[in-house]
Amino acid sequence: MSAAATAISLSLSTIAKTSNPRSPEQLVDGLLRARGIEASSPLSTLAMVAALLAIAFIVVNCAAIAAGIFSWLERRIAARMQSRVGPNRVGPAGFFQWIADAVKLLLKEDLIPEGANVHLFRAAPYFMMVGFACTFVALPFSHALIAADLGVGVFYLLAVTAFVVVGVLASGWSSNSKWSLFGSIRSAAQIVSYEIPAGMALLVPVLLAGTLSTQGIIRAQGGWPWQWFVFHDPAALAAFFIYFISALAEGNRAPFDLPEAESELVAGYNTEYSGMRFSYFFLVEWGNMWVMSALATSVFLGGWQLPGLDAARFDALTGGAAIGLEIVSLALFALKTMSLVFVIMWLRWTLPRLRVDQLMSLCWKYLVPVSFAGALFVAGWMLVVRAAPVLDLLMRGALTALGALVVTLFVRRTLSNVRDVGDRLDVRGNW
Amino acid sequence: MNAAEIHARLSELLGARAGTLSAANKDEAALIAPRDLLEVCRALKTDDALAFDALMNLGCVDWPGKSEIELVLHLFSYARRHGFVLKCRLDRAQPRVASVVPIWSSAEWLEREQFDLFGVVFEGNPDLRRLLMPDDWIGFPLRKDYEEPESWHGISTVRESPLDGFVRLDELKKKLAASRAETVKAADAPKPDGAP
Amino acid sequence: MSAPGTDPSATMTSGKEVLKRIEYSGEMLVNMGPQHPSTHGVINFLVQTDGEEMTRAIPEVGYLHRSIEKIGERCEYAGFMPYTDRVDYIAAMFANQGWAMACERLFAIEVPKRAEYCRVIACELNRIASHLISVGTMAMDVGAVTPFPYALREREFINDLLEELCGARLTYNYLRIGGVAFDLPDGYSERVLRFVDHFEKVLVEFDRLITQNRIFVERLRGLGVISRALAIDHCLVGPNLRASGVDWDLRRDLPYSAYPDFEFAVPVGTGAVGKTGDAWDRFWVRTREMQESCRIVRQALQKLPEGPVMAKVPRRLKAPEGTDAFSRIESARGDMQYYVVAGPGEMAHRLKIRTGSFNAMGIIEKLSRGIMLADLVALIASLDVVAPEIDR
Amino acid sequence: MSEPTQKSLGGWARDVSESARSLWEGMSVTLSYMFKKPITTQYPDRMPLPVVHTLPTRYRGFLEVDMDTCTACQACERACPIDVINIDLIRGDGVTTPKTAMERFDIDIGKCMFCGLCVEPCPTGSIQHTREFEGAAMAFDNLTLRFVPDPAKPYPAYKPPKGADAYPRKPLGEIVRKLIREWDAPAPAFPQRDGQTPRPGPAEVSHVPR
Repeated sequence: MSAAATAISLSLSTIAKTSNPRSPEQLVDGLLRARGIEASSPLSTLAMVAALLAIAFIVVNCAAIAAGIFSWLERRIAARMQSRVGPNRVGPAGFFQWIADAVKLLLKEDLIPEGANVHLFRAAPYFMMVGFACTFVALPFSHALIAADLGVGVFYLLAVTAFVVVGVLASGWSSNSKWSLFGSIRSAAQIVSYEIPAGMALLVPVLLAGTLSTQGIIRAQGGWPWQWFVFHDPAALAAFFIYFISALAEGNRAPFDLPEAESELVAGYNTEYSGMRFSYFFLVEWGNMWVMSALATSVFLGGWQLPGLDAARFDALTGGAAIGLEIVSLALFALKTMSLVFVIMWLRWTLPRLRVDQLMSLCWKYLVPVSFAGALFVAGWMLVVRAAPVLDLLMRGALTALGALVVTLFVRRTLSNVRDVGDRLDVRGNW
Repeated sequence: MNAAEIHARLSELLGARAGTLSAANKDEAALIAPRDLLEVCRALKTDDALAFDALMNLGCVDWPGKSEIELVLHLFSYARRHGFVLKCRLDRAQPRVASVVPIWSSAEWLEREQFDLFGVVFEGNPDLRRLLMPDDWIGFPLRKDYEEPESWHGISTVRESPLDGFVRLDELKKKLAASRAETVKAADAPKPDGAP
Repeated sequence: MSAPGTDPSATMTSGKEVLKRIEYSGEMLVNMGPQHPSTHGVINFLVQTDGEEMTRAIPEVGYLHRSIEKIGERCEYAGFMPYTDRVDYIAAMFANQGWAMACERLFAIEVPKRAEYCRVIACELNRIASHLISVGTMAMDVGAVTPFPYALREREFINDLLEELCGARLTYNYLRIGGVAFDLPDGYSERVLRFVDHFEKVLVEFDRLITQNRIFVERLRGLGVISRALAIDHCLVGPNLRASGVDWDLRRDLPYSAYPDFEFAVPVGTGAVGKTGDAWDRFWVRTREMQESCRIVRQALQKLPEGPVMAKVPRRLKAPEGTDAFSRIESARGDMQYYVVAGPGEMAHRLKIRTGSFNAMGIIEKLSRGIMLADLVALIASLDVVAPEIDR
Repeated sequence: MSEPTQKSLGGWARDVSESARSLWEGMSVTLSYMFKKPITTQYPDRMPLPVVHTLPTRYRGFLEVDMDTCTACQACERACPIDVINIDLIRGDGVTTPKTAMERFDIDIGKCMFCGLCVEPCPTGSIQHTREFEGAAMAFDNLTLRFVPDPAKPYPAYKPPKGADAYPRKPLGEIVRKLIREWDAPAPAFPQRDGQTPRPGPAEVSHVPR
């Protein structure tokens, strides 16, 4: 215990001392230096491997816990939106429901249907888990909290999220069930198609920031809304929506949940799964919400940037102020991401599902042309802005004001909805 | 048009084949010969004044006493807004009649149902097989002399009632009396004395 | 088995031979049902499909066959009333009324005016409840889950009202031959009016949530188009028929009960978003019918006459053997028909129930040719078939 | 299947704007429910009142017979379409024994469909639907209500006083609440027919989870 406490205090002091440990590599390096161990020694390599394993463990568990909590959150939010109560028995407001469910699923029998391709059937959930957990490596959580600030961050994220489709395909095909096969084939077509608009939409912030690194893109933005890339110009705004829609489709979320459309395909690719393997699919689905929202927050909504605090000044901070602001930036990032997660859930409980042909036509006829045009527009706009910087300020201001106006009108509409059916506003009742 | 007028028009078209109209107390029905059914129906549908465009209901009634199965067709015309009833009597041993599917598509399922439950064969129905009962069911359940089998594929069709499990009360009382007589003297034999 | 000529094996093809009958050319065959989440009860569809595009779906019914017609032949006329609840458990009041009206015709019983009004109020509330299930499940089948709880919530209010009226929430057994079982309870009309006022607002909200939703409209427009002629040929009834542009409502055109006293419109499909008679029209007609039902309920409560709710009915109901009666009522799923033939004693000799869902099922195979798999569930839902009503 | 159609730029823009509008409307409706009290109530322990007290008076729950006012007319037995009610009468001489008495009044609640037809012909209101409805039981026999507990002690028929329009009746539900057994209670040992093996109670049925 004492050793752990020493290690934690040592690492915290190291964080405080080394002004910006950008990566765990640097962190481990700093820790070893503090102990007087040279970077070239074999002990250092061993320590690095151990540290990476520890980080991997933390990342996977963070992902799983986030997914678990989202499962609770989604059920509560869905219940509220449907005028129901939702799970509220296990723990305060039913918060520990996800743990209870996980325990239940762990104890359930792991059924494998006759005629299934056993090995692939068993492996498919892990494919999905791997593809999903890998994304957490390059996702920034705060100013310093990132597992690895990769130089090809956005590219890496796009690459590993596509790995999920392998799991979906494998599970659907290996189940030896026609419904599962339908689901997996739908999923393959869907994810492959939506990669294109998603990639093109992400090109816009990459263009604006001039880097593929997620931290680099966040640093290119600012803390105030008008400094975010989403309000940079109309094309960036469109790119944000295109990315969001494509991410929904890639994550198999409603209204694009065709691969597991329960009213059509029973449960789609996971029809035949049970127990813990079944829960992996749902872990991935809910965890993916965090991934897509965090990425959207990073590249469009200013990430962890604190209003009024320049990234360079943040880097220069040391001591207690650095740690305090680190936590604030973490909270801000989480808040932004959670709002997007909420929107994803909200959409799911509002919209009907698209049909396959409509899904494809939405992608190829609407999103792909707009995203290409948007990327071109941004490139042109950057040239214009370079010539007349005042236009940049005007455009950002106008778009931010528009956003504020839309939100205000929407809130008023919602309040009038509450009044229309003769009910009172009541947020506290029956939690 | 009321039933009498419809029947008059039908007689005009088909003569004696239009059958006889029943007495005017309930729903009047024309009783026609089974072999004329298709022709009568076609006339009812195609004639402009009649224009029966919908077959509402098609049912059979089993009359084992008369040894016949009565086929009842309820027709309706959305165009003219009047209804009519056709009846024809089929031989109970060999119930066969022409299908009216070529005239009204809705007859397909209605005829399948009657085939299923009465065994009436509708010649010309494109898909005449059991509808409600399992494919390998034997017999026609809505016939009056049908007896339900005790089991089907090993599944019992009889359900026991908790009320049957009890002893008949007079027997129980005899038994009670006997048992008490053994232990108690005969003078103390129980008598039903009302309130407990 | 009575006669040699009626041996089933001689004339019928077994279910397995369906496969031989269909022009099977290597497509995938999927059993959709009887445990599929969106087949609305236990119905099986043998789906022949080439990827997402279907060749056809062949309905196989009978999983919920409880031989209610046979029971009707072994039950006294009055004692059969609870069984009619089970014919269509989503709109049991109509099944009650059909049976009551058939018997009243058979025995020439005059129903008191107040009883007719009670029947109208109960039936129209039940119609709203039934349509709510229909539109809610239809929204759910195309993937929108939230309208369904909203619809169920409103249905619960109606269930509460009907429970107060007759003591049960689902199998009402409220009507009797010659009237109704109970008069309206005290203060009932205020509570019904309060619900109706509330419900009309909710209906507007419901329209905004789902009826006008772009994805919903896109999913349903031009799907399963039933032309006027096809609808009549297949004898579709009720909302399905009206959605196809046939301006026909029994309540208005062949009035029964107290319906001539009320003013209401009959919504007819116009093809507002696609073609007349498509799935969206059927959905839309149901939402409008709920509105009209609200109007009828309101008028019925206003005009409610005084008097008894039960006619003088003879203790023993008996009619000469072989006399028959036929009743038609506009149920939530359309024209529901009872054909009853009196038996020698106090029981019917034969009872035939023709329901709306039964006819609607017959058309599915025809409509399912060439649509997509996802559309099949929407098509089934749009026809509003209810399994117990098909099988009885 | 909608066939591919050529869309003009205006139609394309209309699609987008209509989608946005329906999104706007739909999402504002669902969001508004976030700020309203849920309509569902939590059964049974978070209700403001016990459920039985929230039910309307006409509620058709378990049947109950007040034997003190039963006239043994058997109207309910005749009215029942599914023979749920079983009444056995004995006739006495009217001097030492009552003229009419009931040795047996059984109602098989497990089969009852709660239609209420038996209640209507009852001349004294002796048989009534209560508002009790919670009666899940492990054994079917638990659902058979015996209103004459001991066949050896028959119940005399009630003779309604002339001209009376109201009859004394125990509070509704009191009798049946005593008769309904707990859901995991063993099946009652009713006397069996001679030579018949007793039907297994829940203790003997191995697959029933205890």
